[in-house]
Amino acid sequence: MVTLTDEPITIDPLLAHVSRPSAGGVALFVGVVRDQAEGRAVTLLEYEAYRPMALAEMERIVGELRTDDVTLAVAHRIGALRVGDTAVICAASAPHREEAFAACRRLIDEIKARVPIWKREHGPEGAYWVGWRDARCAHEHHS
Amino acid sequence: MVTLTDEPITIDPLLAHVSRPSAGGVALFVGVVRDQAEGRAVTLLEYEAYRPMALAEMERIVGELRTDDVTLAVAHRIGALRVGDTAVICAASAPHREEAFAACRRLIDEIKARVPIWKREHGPEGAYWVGWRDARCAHEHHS
Amino acid sequence: MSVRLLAFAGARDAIGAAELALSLTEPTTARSLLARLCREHPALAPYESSIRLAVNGTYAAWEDPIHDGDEVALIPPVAGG
Amino acid sequence: MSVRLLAFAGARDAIGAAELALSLTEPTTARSLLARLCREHPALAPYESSIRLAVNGTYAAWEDPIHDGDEVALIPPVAGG
Repeated sequence: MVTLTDEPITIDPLLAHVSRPSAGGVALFVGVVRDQAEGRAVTLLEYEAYRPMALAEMERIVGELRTDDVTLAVAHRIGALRVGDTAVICAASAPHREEAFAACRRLIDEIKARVPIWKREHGPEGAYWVGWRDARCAHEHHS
Repeated sequence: MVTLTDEPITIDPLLAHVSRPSAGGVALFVGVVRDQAEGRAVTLLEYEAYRPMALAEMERIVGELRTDDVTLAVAHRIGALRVGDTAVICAASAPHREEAFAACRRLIDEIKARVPIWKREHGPEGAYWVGWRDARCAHEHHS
Repeated sequence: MSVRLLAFAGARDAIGAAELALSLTEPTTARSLLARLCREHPALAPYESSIRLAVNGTYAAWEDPIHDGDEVALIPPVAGG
Repeated sequence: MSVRLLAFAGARDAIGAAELALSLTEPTTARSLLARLCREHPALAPYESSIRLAVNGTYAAWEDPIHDGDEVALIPPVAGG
């Protein structure tokens, strides 16, 4: 189950989706807007997405991590989020907790690395796209 | 926050308890009654606790894992639970997801290793205390 | 000197009681108390090496002394979660 | 041959448009298309090595050819979660 929405997201639909009679453990991750980032105060984060690709990429990630035993779900919110608002929820169920934790961790790591979602941070020093300043003249080369 | 109860347990109070403006990640673990254990069908699990010590031991574990950055909560249900019922919920918040996952994992591991709670498994082959048969004539020695 | 003994789960079944009042006539440690219980309750003996003792709600070290009025609990392998 | 170019976040600010129609007159790969955009939009050039291209909603390899009618997106470093 993959959701991308402008509305608030909650855990219960994801938990219901991953529940299985054979699944003894569900690991969840809830990503919340913090009041600071690298020492800067944050008042608002504006999330934007390349929507069709973001949905497709989340589906691809879930497809890669899913197994006969592991069921996953993810919901990501976009739009204007304030401190304490939930931006992302990941859920993974498995027969035992080791696989559930591992799959949930992989799920959020892959989402943060691959899904085309960006956020503009608003604080006392103005607004800017997270990660963009650091990307200027990065020393990686295309390969 | 540590809860031991005969009533159903839910995530929301734990999530509320660990939420902090500085916490960007919350990791949760939900332990659910499975329909099988080591190949045996399970219809019912009866949980019992040495209540005052179970509460005290959960408090000690939370106290050991808590830091300035990491906030934890745990709720454990006892009594008669059926397949799909939630037995335990662990929550850990931290500024970043690595610490949140690590603390949540430690929390459930310590609870399973130390908290005086037992379960009697009921299935087609009768009822027995989980772990008791394997404990007979174990080859460990007291030290 | 007397202590209150609590037994849970499989240990309770082996002893046939959830609670016993025990009289102690000599200095007793957690280890010697468990040994005595295994002598008095043969059904408990095969599990001796798997049982931990708690004294007043905290796991005891085997050499910890037992005091008058203590609440001592037999803790079989736990299985929470 | 023409493609639809989408630009997001910082890349959109650098180009000054969220969407452009591009005409291609010679065989073009993902890499050569990004190089051309960095020449035409100097504000984008410092970020060239940090931007990935997606073609029709999937990350492209740099040598992938661009075809008529493709939807090509400039993907600056992502920051979801």
